[in-house]
Amino acid sequence: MAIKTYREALTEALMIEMDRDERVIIMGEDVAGGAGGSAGVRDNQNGIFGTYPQFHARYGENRFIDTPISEAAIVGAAAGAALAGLRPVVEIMFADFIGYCLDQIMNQAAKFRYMFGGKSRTPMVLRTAYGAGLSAAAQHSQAIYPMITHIPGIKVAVPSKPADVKGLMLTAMRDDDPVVFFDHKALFGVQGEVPEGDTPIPFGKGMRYREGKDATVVAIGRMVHFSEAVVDKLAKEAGITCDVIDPRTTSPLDEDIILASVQKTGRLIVVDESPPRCSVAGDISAMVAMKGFDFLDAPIQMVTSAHSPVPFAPNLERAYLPSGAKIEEAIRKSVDY
Amino acid sequence: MAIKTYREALTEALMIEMDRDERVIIMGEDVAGGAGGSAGVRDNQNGIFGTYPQFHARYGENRFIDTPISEAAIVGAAAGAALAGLRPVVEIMFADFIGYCLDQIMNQAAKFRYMFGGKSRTPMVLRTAYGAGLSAAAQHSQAIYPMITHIPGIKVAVPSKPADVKGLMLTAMRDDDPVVFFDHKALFGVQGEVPEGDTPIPFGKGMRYREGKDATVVAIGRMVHFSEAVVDKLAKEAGITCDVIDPRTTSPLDEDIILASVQKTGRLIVVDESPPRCSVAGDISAMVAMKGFDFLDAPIQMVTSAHSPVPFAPNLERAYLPSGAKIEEAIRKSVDY
Amino acid sequence: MQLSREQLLKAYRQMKTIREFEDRLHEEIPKGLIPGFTHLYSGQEAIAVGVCENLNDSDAITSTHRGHGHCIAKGCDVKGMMAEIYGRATGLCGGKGGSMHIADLSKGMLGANGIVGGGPPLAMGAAIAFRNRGKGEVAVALAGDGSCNSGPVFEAMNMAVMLNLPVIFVFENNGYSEQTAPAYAVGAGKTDLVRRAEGFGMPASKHDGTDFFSVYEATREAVERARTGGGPSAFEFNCLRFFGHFEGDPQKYRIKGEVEMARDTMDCLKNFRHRVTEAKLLEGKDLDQVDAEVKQLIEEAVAEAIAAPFPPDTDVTKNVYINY
Amino acid sequence: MQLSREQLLKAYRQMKTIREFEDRLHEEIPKGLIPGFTHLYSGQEAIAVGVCENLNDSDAITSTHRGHGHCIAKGCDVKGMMAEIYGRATGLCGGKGGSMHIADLSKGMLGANGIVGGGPPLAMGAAIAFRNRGKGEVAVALAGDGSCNSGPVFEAMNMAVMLNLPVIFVFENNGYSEQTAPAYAVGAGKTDLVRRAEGFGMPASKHDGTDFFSVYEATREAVERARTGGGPSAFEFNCLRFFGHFEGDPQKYRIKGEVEMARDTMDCLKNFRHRVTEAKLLEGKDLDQVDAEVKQLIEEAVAEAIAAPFPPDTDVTKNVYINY
Ligand SMILES: Cc1ncc(C[n+]2csc(CCOP(=O)(O)OP(=O)(O)O)c2C)c(N)n1
Ligand SMILES: Cc1ncc(C[n+]2csc(CCOP(=O)(O)OP(=O)(O)O)c2C)c(N)n1
Ligand SMILES: [Mg+2]
Ligand SMILES: [Mg+2]
Repeated sequence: MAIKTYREALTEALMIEMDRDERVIIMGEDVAGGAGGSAGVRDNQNGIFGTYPQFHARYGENRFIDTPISEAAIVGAAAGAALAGLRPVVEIMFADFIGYCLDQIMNQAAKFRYMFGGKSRTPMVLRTAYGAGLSAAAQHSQAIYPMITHIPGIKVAVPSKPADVKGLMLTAMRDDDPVVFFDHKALFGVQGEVPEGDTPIPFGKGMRYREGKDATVVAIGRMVHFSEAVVDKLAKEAGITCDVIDPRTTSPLDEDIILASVQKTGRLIVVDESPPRCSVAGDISAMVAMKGFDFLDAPIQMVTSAHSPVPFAPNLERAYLPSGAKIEEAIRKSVDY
Repeated sequence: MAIKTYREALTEALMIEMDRDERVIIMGEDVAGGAGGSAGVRDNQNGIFGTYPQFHARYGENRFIDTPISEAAIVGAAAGAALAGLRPVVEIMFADFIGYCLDQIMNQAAKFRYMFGGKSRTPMVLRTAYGAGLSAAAQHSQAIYPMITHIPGIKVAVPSKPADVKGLMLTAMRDDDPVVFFDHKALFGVQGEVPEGDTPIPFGKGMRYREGKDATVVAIGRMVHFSEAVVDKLAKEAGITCDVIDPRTTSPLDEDIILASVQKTGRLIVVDESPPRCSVAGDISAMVAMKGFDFLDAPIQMVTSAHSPVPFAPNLERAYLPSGAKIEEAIRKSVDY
Repeated sequence: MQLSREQLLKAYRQMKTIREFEDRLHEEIPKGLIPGFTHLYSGQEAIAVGVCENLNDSDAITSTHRGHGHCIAKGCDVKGMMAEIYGRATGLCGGKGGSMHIADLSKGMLGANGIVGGGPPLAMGAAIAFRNRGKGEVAVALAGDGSCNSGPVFEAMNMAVMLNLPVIFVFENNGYSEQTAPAYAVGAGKTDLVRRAEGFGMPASKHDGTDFFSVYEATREAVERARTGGGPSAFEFNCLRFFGHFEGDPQKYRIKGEVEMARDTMDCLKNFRHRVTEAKLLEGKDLDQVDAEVKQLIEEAVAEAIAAPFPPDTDVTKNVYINY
Repeated sequence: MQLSREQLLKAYRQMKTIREFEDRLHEEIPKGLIPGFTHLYSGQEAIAVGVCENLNDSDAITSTHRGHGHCIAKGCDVKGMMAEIYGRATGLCGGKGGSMHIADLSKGMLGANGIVGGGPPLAMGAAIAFRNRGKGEVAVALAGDGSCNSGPVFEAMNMAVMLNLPVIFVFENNGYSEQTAPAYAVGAGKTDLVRRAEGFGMPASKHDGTDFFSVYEATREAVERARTGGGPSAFEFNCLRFFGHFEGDPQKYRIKGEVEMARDTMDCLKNFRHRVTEAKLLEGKDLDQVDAEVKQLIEEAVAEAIAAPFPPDTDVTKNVYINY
């Protein structure tokens, strides 16, 4: 397997499907960029995060569409285009901007299939960059996937590894239900092994990235990387070994892989970049407290961001986020219980 | 204490504060109604849910403002007016429409105080009717308070009883932080004792509506009424007694009253009208699994709506919602464990 | 353009079916068998039909909370609609949608929509699909005067102009959004829907929404233009709704006699009958015949709906990808 | 209206302070001490200053992600701003906001805003407060050409007209929204911001945004009208930004020489200097004196910011009502 970045893996999935199925289109603000600009140059930045190398040249104006700053109309258009037979991938540049298009996600795309008695499909993917760590401050750093996970009818992917980005994006683009796909903006440059070819990964199947016996660490998105580092350190330094499980999609959620691990270890730590209330950390903890209660030998530990907006100053942002130290403390607390 | 409806209690709170503080204004679609209409009659329906009897006549055009159908602008305007010294109460007719104004809640109002280093206040209340039970179908029935509870910087009230509506609304209107206030649309006609006069109820203080020893039932909004009925029945028919606790505000959450009760009973059932994922039911369950683990003698039981949009047909809507039967089953399961 | 006898009869039948459907619901609703909120379209029939008679099944429309007329005009099965409104298993959405969510994708009816302003972005998106497909299909957003104060509607208009899409924005100005008149809500009368749409850079015009022929002709031209790459346009069609905003609306905001006046002078069915019989295009008895057939159809629709079963309770978790 | 010597010097000082502030940030950012994303205002100074010289502390403005110029023009403390951009405890927001969230309520500066289109509804709401207070205060929304495709901005314009509010919408057309020109995004050039705003029912006009005097005069009239109950208005002010969208933008979408041309012929500082010295309103040395003072101020601001402490880690949970 080749080593690729998270960004490259994403691009690969998008290209496989754009090449394979002409119903797939991509829309978003400055996805090509340069429209109407004095230089007449498109594909000049390949998308804000560099995820679309020469897509305009390759797929043309009709399939790779620069939009105005109109999040509601863009997502509404994707839903409408999906009803009319396309399979749109729509980019909302920062996940925070979902505040402008929640209706189109929650009340339109998510509900059509059910509300229309199963007679419609809404195959669309909303991809968006989330997360803190770049001092992008309160309105450009949020990890709002819990709010979207709450919504029945929407599937939610929050990949941590390059291979997962590729595999889950392929699945997302082929799904007949709407998917919201959260890329962590601090992960685009992260490298990992990515299988060649057409390698979709099913939704609702988690992955165990470390194996151990003392505790189960469930982590989401970028927190998988944070957790792996801590778990490796604890194994080396303290002989404490943990499962590290990444659900990969928060909806549908792979309950089985989590419950099986907790059954083995008796201890659960959930690491989630969102603030604590009504979070995915809480969601998974509650599921285990209901369905895996008998397995538990210790209180569940949740490690989340602070219940505050994301602060700007780098030290405050570090204090806001889950850290290696906080994760280690939670694991030790659980294991020492 | 006088017996009043939930609707009357709400009106009373609004009037106390409108009379007392001229910085308070109310804005919303058809709050007065009839603007520009051929009859020239205002206050003709006293608001869609009859909550504003003759408010236009009493408070005038400048303080009781009919708006266009522009949810984003209305809530943004409330936030801006709050920054500029007013204390707006803004009505979003159905909670579902928050899809149109989430940005103004999440990225604007919720964040100003923190983002501006504590140097601003945003005293505003967004009041909105939520909930299923009236066959209003998928886009007019949702209980989306978990999504709002997730957002740091916003306080969230979900009153169940007339007295609570009055007391919490008074507090909401006097708070310097933004509050989202969820009224259940099927409760407006429900009656209860309401204290006279100026009787604010602090946020973050739950209420125990039944006292028992076998289990703790925590319920939100309309589910408090469902739970009380079941608990009364079980006490009579089966000698099973339960605490019924209503947190009244989901943010801040009164963790103490819940933990103290679970410490006593050893069993927790959470009843929440929202769908299950990243719900308040999950949130409270996780909190107890973390902070009250040692108190628990049985798996936590969550009773929520189905993970689906709200269906239209009355029988399907009943099957969607928590019911007395489902709550009873959960309590019995917990107690029999 | 001269319409054929068949076309005229079809148009009349469609309008009459809507009127009869709605008038009958108005009678049935107080009986208590119809769940939820219902918004009736009586008085606006010429708009839905005038527009949709220019469309094929492969063209798409989006609709509103007041969607029955749009559905019928676009060819949805009337009995399936009635059963849906009664919440029955035989309904077009299996009882899951109800009055505000009737859809039939096979007829290009992309759904009634309980969210004001929900439709136009969807129609604009469908128009992207149509542009890409290149077969000359068009999308029409039917929306109210009140919806035209909603941000997503403006955004959709801009994006339609920007991408030169085959989409038509039809604003039905029925005098009110709930209880509020456009003279207040649309810039306090300092502008109107047409000037606004023009501000977005597309041709827009205002027409009598109670005259089938003027609606039909105006839209025909715009549809033709859209089919051939000429881009979007917008219309304001004026009318008055004959009933309240929703069934049960006390309507104190309307002056006494307003509805009577509208029924007298702004009734598209009366106007149509007068016009076609005066011009000897059809005879009164042709239309009477349609009236009778429609009455019969609605009669059957109600009877069959009431006789139909509710969906099984287990349907609650069907058609959502997973249940927890 | 003839401006006094003091007014002219003040206007020049304000514009120069913005230019110097931004040009210095452009130098400092590559050094790595400034966290996050920064959007510079150089080239647009005449707009912020031309508008704000008509306002008092009790008037309000809302701003954008490109907010430094607006903040300075509205009287925010320059050193507090610089410290904020460096994320320091001495910053105007205690290091919690950063470049995109500078605010000073005591100066009527309701916040830079990282959400495009975030400001106009807030300004319109502040105008409700002002209308109710009855003291003649006005609110101004400063927003970009790109923001003017965002639904909430349209909604705010309609609501402002409808309620006849003392609010002014200032659209700074700096040639781009990120990499996209309004010739594409604003109705593909089939309309413009002025026609759109007019469509909402308010007076609107377009002026040279690189000429302080034309901005000042145009806004003066509108502010006067708004103060006396005359309602909202809108402006498009044209200019070009001298730097990229954000610091680090490779700017391949701009033709070579575009910025040089703009710096040559569209530089509000050069134009101002030329005009006032030609007309003998001020002498070159008066302006040179200002230049020197401003340079010194910015020098100190940077030095003090770099020397200032970061906020204590415990601040993370301060100023949110509760922590879990
Ligand atoms: C986003 C949203 N806001 C408010 C409502 C409540 N509502 C339903 S219909 C309506 C009035 C719509 O007026 P108009 O667009 O003129 O349509 P009409 O009812 O006249 O057909 C309102 C405010 C809604 N359904 N959706
Ligand atoms: C709601 C939202 N969508 C997208 C963005 C990303 N974004 C930041 S600035 C910008 C362009 C804004 O253009 P314009 O309004 O012309 O302002 P300018 O940058 O030219 O000052 C975009 C798309 C954002 N911050 N907020
Ligand atoms: Mg209307
Ligand atoms: Mg711009």
